[in-house]
Amino acid sequence: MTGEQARAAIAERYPAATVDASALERRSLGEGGPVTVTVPVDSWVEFAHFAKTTLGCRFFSFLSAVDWKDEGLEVVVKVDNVDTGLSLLMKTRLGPGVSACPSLTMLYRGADWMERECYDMFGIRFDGHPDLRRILLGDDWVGHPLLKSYAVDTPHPPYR
Amino acid sequence: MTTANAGRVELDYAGSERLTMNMGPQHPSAHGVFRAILTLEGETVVGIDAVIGYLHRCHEKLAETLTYAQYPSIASKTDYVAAMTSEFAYVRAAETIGTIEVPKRAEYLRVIAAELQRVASHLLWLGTWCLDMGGALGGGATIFLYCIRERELILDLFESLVGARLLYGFYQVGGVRYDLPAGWADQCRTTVDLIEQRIGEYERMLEDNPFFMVRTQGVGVISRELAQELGIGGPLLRGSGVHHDLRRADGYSSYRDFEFAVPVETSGDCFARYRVRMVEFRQALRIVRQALDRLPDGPISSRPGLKSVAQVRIPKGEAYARIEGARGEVGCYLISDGSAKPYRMKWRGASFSNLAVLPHIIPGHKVADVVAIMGSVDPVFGEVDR
Amino acid sequence: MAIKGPVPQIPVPVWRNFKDLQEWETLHQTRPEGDKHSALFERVTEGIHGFPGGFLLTTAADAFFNWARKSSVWPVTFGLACCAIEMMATFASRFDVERLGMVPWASPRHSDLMIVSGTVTIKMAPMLTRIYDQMPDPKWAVSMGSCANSGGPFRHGYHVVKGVDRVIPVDVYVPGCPPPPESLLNGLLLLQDQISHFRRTGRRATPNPKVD
Amino acid sequence: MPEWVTPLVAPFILLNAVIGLVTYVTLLERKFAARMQSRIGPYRVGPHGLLQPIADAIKLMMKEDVVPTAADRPVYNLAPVVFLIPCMLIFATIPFAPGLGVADLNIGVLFFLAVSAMEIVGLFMAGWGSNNKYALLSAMRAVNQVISYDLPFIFAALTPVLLAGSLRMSDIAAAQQGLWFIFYPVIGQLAFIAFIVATVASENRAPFDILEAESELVAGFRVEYSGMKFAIIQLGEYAHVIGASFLGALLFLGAWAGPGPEWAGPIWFLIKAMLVFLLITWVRWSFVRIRVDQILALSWKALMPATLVLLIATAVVVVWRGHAGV
Repeated sequence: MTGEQARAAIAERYPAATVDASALERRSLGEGGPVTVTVPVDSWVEFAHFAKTTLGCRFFSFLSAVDWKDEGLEVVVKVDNVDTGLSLLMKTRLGPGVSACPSLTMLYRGADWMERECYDMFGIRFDGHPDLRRILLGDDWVGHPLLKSYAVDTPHPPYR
Repeated sequence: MTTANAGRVELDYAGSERLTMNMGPQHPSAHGVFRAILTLEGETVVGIDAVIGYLHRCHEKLAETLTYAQYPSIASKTDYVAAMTSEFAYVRAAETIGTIEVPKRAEYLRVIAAELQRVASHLLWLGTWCLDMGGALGGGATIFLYCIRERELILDLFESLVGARLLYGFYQVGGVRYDLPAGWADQCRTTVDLIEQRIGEYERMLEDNPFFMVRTQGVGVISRELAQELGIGGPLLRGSGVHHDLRRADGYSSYRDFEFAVPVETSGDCFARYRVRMVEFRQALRIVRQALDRLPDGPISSRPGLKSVAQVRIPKGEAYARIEGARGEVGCYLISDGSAKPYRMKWRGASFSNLAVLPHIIPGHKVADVVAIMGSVDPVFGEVDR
Repeated sequence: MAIKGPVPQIPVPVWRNFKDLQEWETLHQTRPEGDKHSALFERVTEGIHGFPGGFLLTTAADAFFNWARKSSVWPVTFGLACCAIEMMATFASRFDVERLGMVPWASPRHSDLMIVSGTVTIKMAPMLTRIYDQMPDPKWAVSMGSCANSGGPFRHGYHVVKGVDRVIPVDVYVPGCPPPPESLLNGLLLLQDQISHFRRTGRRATPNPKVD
Repeated sequence: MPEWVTPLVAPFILLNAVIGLVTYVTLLERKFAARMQSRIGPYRVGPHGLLQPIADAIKLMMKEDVVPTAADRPVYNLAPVVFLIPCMLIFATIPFAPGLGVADLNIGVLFFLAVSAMEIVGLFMAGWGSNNKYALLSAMRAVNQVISYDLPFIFAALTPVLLAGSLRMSDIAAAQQGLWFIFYPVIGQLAFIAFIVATVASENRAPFDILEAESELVAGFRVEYSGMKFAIIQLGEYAHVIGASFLGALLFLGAWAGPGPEWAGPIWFLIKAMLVFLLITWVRWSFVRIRVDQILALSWKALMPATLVLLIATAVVVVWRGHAGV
């Protein structure tokens, strides 16, 4: 399935989803770059299921988030169809002040560690994750470092 | 917190038959700083809790404070065994956003460096993997030292090219920083021939050894589905029967100009990964030879002179650039807000995804297999923890 | 240091979820302050040293023991980050530190030297201290690379300890990012020189982690 | 010299000779391994690294002796000695030349094999007393392995015994003055191979060193030992290997038989023992380690039946040749 067919399929099935519009109003994901889809958070798992089954994107590349300061957090997932070369960049806006998102671990086992990392770094609680705890930082860590409100050189006693 | 602890391996002694054993963070086979909390029943592992993050060096946060010209040399510290490929991913992401052209010669030099780096990285993998299986006081150490000896030859090449042995800063946005010194190409050809010959020796040495075969065949099988769902990459993915190589699929940089084969094995065990890497050695050397033969003349950077190390301004936008690193898909998701520094950088480390396979395949194996599987996954903890 | 952004409320770190660590601490923190055998030994050597002409004996013994110590410095195989790769290269055929009598050992109990090769993170620091404590005296530490010396390029990171000397005492600092094997070898030779001037056959204090 | 002095002096001399030999054998192994790995090995301590073992020994003696608080103190402290004693005792019955030995028992080989298996007691004490999980696992593996490999070891060693018709070591050596048992057609070579494999396994050398497997169990049963006790354990291990090498040289390589005057006999014996030792070392530095279940399978399914068949075949040959009057 090529990118164009995928775009058509997505537009047909999910009219609410915005295809190929980044938050910075500029498409520059490069030639042959991934198809970018922004879906509402309600249909997040449903859309991922659609991507996995209908579009055949079974290869879980990564899951992360972006802190857009006042506009809230955005979860970004990239999945690939390695047979046809289709790449899909799925995004969802959580909205200002919201830090809860449905988990994709039921669909992609690779989302397990990625969501833990995302929880660690951004404090996003993934509902339905079997084992949501910090992964990179220690269990006693305070704060979520990749939020824009967290200073890069925040000290952590007893080591500074 | 009940839901949060549901999948967690119980750290207490659960029942009289179980033993909790801690491997790492300082452990000879940890390949860095990795802690595996194994639950054993006799010699059999029934549960594993992987603890990572001992080398979390805040790459993603620091990238937001460093300019596009500064960060490539720091990017090399993510995957420090294959530093060239990490730099490659970062500069490609920046170039994609800024639509910066790269001269043909620079593309070729990038490919040469990346492929030599792949060979160096695989050599280190072969050495440390055998060290895991053979022990520092046994036959593994011998292979390890042989492999390091060959790796030193490649590092010599890098040293005369860049001036550094391990972490380079060779790639710059818009090209590469240094051109080939005089006589480098001939030295490179000699080295490549020597390494190809030596690799054949190691292959015979290992595959004629029945102990090696029984330790690797049928151990740590990753199924095709699991491999895709976890997003593991590189030799692990191809060892599980998925024909996916970004050099072939994307054809980034100048890889479309070269002929090379993509090895695929279907059995998915440690031996399959070993075979894939052994073939990749040769293919990488083949690409290096072709690139040296067809190396075009021209500038090495589209931003020559002082500009290449000065500030790079990149327009607003976002990009995801991916590179077939030595361990799989090294990706860099970069969001630029138009300033000299990125707004957000997500580093998709190949080892992070690869390491996530451990809890899925290790239970049921013996303790000795844990280190064999760990070694065949070839994690680099700079990339896992970033 | 200027702190940007809000400073979070930070409790004392409790390793509550690492039960075996906790267990280890309760079992091992009771190591006596001064080893009584060692104290007796020191008194005897002091006595010999004070006896007229006894200093000849003690200094000769010191020289001999220091020669033995410096000739057989066994590092623990403890790799942290990028520098660990260069450390491995130093142990390997081309540079071969075994010429100097150094054999890498896996267990800290058998080792004399810890080469801190790489960035020490806040999560790793307690483990590092613990490994250092597990090594029997007399022991030495080499800080290898900018990250271990001062935090290096990651100094500003929130999760990085700004120099391993805030955690354990360091004898030799090797600069570089990463230091090439030649540089590490030079550091090890400097360490040998330092050991050969190590006075008295006694203990060396391990200060508590410096907290500033 | 009174009659009772010899039994006191001879073991003393032997003990010191063995300790000195073992110390320098470590240097030999390190140099040999270094050459295999295209390195130089110890070089800077003394001329060509000749003082290296002494420096190592002195340093280990001067190290702090750490006893973990959780350790079972009596067992932990006793273990190295219990480990060392059998490793030293095995030298008692070895005659280094005709009449030059501490005790030339008429059951010499049996004594050697029995005492050498006692090593496991100290090993298990060390593993248990350390109260360390690595050490415990290692001790468990050791018990498994030593029991599995002592039988093939004994069967392989009994083949020359059958050929010589005596358990006394000097008789076996004397029986080889004409033809070394390794050159005995077919049986000799097979028995020697089985002996080497079983020796490597029962001495816990790579590729069968699963109990010290430092990539899995860090350092196995001696993980908690430091300083002097660690030195004693190392000494015991090497002494055991050297003892087994001497046994191999005695059983198969004709002991002190060699050209030259009679006083050169012990030197020939030493050289042959070192050859056996280097053979074991060569194997050690060439193979990757195998897994515990595979090691046991190799012993019970292959080596044990093979040596048993070999023993029976030897018996048949001996009986047949006896009838033929050879």
